[in-house]
Amino acid sequence: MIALLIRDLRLAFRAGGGFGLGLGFFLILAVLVPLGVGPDPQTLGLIAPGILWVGALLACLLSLDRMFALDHEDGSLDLLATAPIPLEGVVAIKALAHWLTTCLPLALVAPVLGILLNLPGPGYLWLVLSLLLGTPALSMIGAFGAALTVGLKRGGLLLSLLVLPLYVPTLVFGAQSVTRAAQGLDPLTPILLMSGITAGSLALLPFAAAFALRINLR
Amino acid sequence: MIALLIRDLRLAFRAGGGFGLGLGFFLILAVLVPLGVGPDPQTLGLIAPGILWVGALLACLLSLDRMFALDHEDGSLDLLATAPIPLEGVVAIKALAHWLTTCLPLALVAPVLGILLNLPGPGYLWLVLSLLLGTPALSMIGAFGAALTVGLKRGGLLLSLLVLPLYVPTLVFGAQSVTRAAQGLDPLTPILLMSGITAGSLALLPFAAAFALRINLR
Amino acid sequence: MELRVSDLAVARGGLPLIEGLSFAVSGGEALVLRGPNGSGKTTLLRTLAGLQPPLAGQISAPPEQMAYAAHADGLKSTLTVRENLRFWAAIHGQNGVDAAMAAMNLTDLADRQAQHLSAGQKRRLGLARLLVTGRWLWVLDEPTVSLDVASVALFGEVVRAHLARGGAALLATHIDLGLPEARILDLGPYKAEMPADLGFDEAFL
Amino acid sequence: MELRVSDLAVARGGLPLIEGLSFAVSGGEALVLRGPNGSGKTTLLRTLAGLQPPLAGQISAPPEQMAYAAHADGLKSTLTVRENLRFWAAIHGQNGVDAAMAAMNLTDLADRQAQHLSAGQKRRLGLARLLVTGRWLWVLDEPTVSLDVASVALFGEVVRAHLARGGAALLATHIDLGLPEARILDLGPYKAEMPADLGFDEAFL
Amino acid sequence: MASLWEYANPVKFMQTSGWLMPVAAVLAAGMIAVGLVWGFFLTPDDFRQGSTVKIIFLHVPSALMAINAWAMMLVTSLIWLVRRHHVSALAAKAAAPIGATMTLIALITGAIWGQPMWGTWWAWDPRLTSFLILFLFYIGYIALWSAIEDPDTAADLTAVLCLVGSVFAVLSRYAALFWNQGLHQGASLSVAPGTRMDWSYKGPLYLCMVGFVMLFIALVLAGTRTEIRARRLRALLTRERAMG
Amino acid sequence: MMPDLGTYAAEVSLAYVVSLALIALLIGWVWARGRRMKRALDALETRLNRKQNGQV
Ligand code: HEM
Ligand SMILES: Nc1ncnc2c1ncn2[C@@H]1O[C@H](COP(=O)(O)OP(=O)(O)OP(=O)(O)O)[C@@H](O)[C@H]1O
Ligand SMILES: Nc1ncnc2c1ncn2[C@@H]1O[C@H](COP(=O)(O)OP(=O)(O)OP(=O)(O)O)[C@@H](O)[C@H]1O
Ligand SMILES: [Mg+2]
Ligand SMILES: [Mg+2]
Repeated sequence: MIALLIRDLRLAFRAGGGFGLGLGFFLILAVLVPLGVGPDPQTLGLIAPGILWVGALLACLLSLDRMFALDHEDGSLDLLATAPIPLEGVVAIKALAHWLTTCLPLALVAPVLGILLNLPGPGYLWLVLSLLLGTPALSMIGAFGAALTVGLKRGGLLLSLLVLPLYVPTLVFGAQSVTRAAQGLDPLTPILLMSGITAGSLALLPFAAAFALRINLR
Repeated sequence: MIALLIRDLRLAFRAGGGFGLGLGFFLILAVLVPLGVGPDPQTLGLIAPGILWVGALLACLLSLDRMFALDHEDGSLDLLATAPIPLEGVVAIKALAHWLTTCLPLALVAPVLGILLNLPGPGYLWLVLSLLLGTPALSMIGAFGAALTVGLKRGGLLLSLLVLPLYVPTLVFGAQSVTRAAQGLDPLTPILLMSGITAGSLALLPFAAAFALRINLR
Repeated sequence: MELRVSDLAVARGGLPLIEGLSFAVSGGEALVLRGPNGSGKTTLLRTLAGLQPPLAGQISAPPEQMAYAAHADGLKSTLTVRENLRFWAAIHGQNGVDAAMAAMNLTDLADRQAQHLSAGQKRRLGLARLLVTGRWLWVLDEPTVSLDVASVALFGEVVRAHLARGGAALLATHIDLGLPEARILDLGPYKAEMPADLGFDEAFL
Repeated sequence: MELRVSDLAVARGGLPLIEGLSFAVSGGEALVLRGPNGSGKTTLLRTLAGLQPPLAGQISAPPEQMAYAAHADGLKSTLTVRENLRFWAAIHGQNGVDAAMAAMNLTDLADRQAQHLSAGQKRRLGLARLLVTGRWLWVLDEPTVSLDVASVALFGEVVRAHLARGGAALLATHIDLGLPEARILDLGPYKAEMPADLGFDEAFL
Repeated sequence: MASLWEYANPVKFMQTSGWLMPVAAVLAAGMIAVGLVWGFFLTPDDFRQGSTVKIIFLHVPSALMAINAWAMMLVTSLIWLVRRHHVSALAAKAAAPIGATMTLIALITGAIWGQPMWGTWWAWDPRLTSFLILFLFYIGYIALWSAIEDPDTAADLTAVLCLVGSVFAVLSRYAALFWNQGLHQGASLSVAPGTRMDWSYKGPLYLCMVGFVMLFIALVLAGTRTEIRARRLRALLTRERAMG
Repeated sequence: MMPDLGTYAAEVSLAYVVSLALIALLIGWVWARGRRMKRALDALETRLNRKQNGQV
């Protein structure tokens, strides 16, 4: 299991492995939105929490695209399925590797982009906190979606279609907590609800994803 | 050449080929942004043109991901490169197929999403027009980016990173024209500039992309 | 240690391919499966390895005792030869990466990334993986594809050593494996017959 | 119609593999390249097909006259056998899809999607593609991998018919192709020597 | 009495649905026609909403069916996963486009109603938002069905998606409620007994609601019959090809 | 016969037209697909039967 985690991390850090690209996407989105929307700081500050959360979500989404697909193509997934580790564990480890390589850096770099988007002062702390607590759910839900679409050519966009509605509650609570904090209101309720979703996803979705994987290998 | 176009369109329409998924992504983005930003119609109307353009751009971007990668993986690209049609033509046709299957539907469905985002009345016509005139550039630039990243595993995000800066001028002029139209100003200047970019990209980028492909095959 | 397959039927894409197949392989034996293209060798091996359910019949050994090697090698192209092997060894809780590389003549290539290997070198690496699974039953699909004569001989020795250790091997192939002592099983006689009359229920498979 | 290669050197990943290779193949002839794994057969064939530049030497025939078939078959998995062939025929401005399918015994599979073919059936389709390129020089990398005995014979006949029409073939392989009349060229003697001392300039190559 | 599971047998199902489907269809046609004509031509205008109140006869039944279709898919998916009756999976597949259309009708009639009532086509009201998300779930579900080649694989994967999706759809509903208090009517008008809605509205509304249920049943039965035939067609074709 | 819909005539009739059109489309799609499938299946079954009888 740990070997799998190490391998996935190593693959991500190797050339072409995709580490840092989620970050790049996040950064570019934070740049594009002001370009599209216009430079008025008032407006930008208003929409900053929402845009940052949506951006983090999309960056995360894009990079989970091929979480299992690459392993499927080169036959590793067949071999992992016949290896002496439970497929549920494989899924959980893959989600963890995804979170470590994609979501964690996003959460850490988000405050910098908050400055670009003119996020009001009290929002910063809660932005990082809500991303840290919310993105594990994104990785895990994404792993489930990736498991569903693993056998398909160009499954990438179908994956987005399946996964994005599942991201809605996390997004709403996460963005709400930041918005409320930015407006000086109490951000605790939404963040607790969001953590509940994260906990539930982590507990249940590995089984659903492993089931989907087994079906797809058949 | 026509055979290639037909094949690509057919592949796109086959199960799992990805037709309509760009649309789905666009739709979902238009839903997510209000969920993140909050339901106030005033704010939404203000940012609608920018968000819609950014959304169209991202939907386009995601689906060009594997424009050449799939052909590379299964060896078709090697064979196409040795076939009696110019690689420039291959690139142009691939970009055209991408535009037809992804960008054209985006432009046509954009007004509906405009309603969701509370886009002010005069914006609708110019939204469609600017998308129709601007997206060919997006497809062509995307083809160039896809050609650059074709040999890489998980090139998807690197591709985004390379292509997004190239998309900036198109985005700025496109979104500007819609914003101006929505505010009752004259949208003609930005749209003309954007059309110029489109024309230039279509004329020059096939050569750059074919060059990149040749290098990557080596 | 024995694999006993009785009255097995397998299907692919809703189509029965093999029916009524029974055979046994015990420790120290190698069994070569032969059959024309599309006769269902790959499907059969995948079924044995537990990757798809059989249509009917029993398989005595659980998938946990088998090491399966398919048409694709399961290599990560950006990892080196050693890293690839080490990963699979760790997954199976085994050591012996160096011995495996030595056995398949990969020691010189140990630090080369898998994407920079030739077709035959990749295959050798794929076969070296078997040595670090620590499983007694090898289930191999066309293992010597792309191998040159020397490597085929090397492979033959590796299999023989595995058999000598009490292991067993089940191999599908069209070409000569350099294993004259292996029993050969032709799948021809087990080709599935189409049922003459299709009831509405059955047509659902 | 002749392919004449003189003093060719090829490199892969910055490493010279073959040096000083000269040979000629003219219409009606087949030449089989042999060499151990990693000796540079694939690299050589890719160079001839114009996919990578040679390090040195001349190749008399331009890539436009060659039909190249690599380890990968260039098939679209969601297109049927017929659609795949038709596409390549259209690209090369040729007809004869049905004849090609008949020649490689694919007529029964004509409407099957490529992803539902077995390994050998895929390969047969990949080879049928050669017949719709209308090119006289076939450059084939391990063409009979995964083929059963009957299909290898079929392939032999197809190549023979191509030679009889005045075509030529250049094949890399480790196994028997069923073409006893083909000349054999062993790449062993042309293995590139490492230059003893690398000047700073050369080390850039 | 025969067990309910007997109807999971394709032959039995084809026999039963063969007569059940037309009956449901006739009932649906009759009830919807009467209900809508009654509602459109014979009801008075509301003192506050004017004639727009007539939209309710389409809006509420379609909204009802949009949710119930998903509920039915959830149940049939579970049955497929647990008991592996093919008819059950195919019924879920057949219900999806119908549910999606119903969702779309609810959304569109709501949007048209919103224009005179709230002065906007669309507002991010929680109920409207949850419906939009429901629509997305339908689209994803249909897309997954059509993307997967093998029917059993597709049935399994879409069933899992349906289960997980249901949980998240409910979560989204609560998220949306938390996020925005909203403009939409509560369930005060028709559901709660003894409220201010007059029988002149209730009559056609109930008729239309039952009519839509019948319409749904008829369409699901027809769709399932089609899917069963498609499945059999596929199986026969494979076998024919194999026999040569 | 047409009732007086007042100021909202356009909205109300639009709602009815669009909804009925969508329902009609749905019914048409289900029906057409059903018929296509039934035809294809019948054709195949007769063909298979003929083949089988021919062989026997
Ligand atoms: C555009 C999106 C809309 C959607 C998705 C939507 C959704 C729904 C749903 C799901 C119901 C059934 C709930 C229940 O029976 O409790 C419903 C009922 C209803 N809706 Fe809407 N609605 C929309 C817009 C509107 C608008 C604009 C109005 C009018 C101002 C409206 C008025 C009503 C009324 C009066 C009911 C009946 C409530 C009751 O059951 O007593 N809706 N709607
Ligand atoms: N995914 C699939 N869906 C439907 N049919 C398939 C699929 N894959 C293979 N088949 C068919 O199943 C049959 C058996 O395939 P299989 O791969 O088991 O054959 P094989 O004996 O391994 O052949 P080969 O020697 O060519 O590898 C073939 O006729 C093939 O066309
Ligand atoms: N992308 C690459 N980068 C660097 N070196 C490579 C690359 N691909 C192959 N090589 C090396 O180049 C050499 C020649 O490879 P090539 O594929 O031409 O061999 P081959 O004769 O076709 O072997 P085989 O019979 O195994 O297919 C090998 O030693 C291989 O390790
Ligand atoms: Mg096989
Ligand atoms: Mg080679």
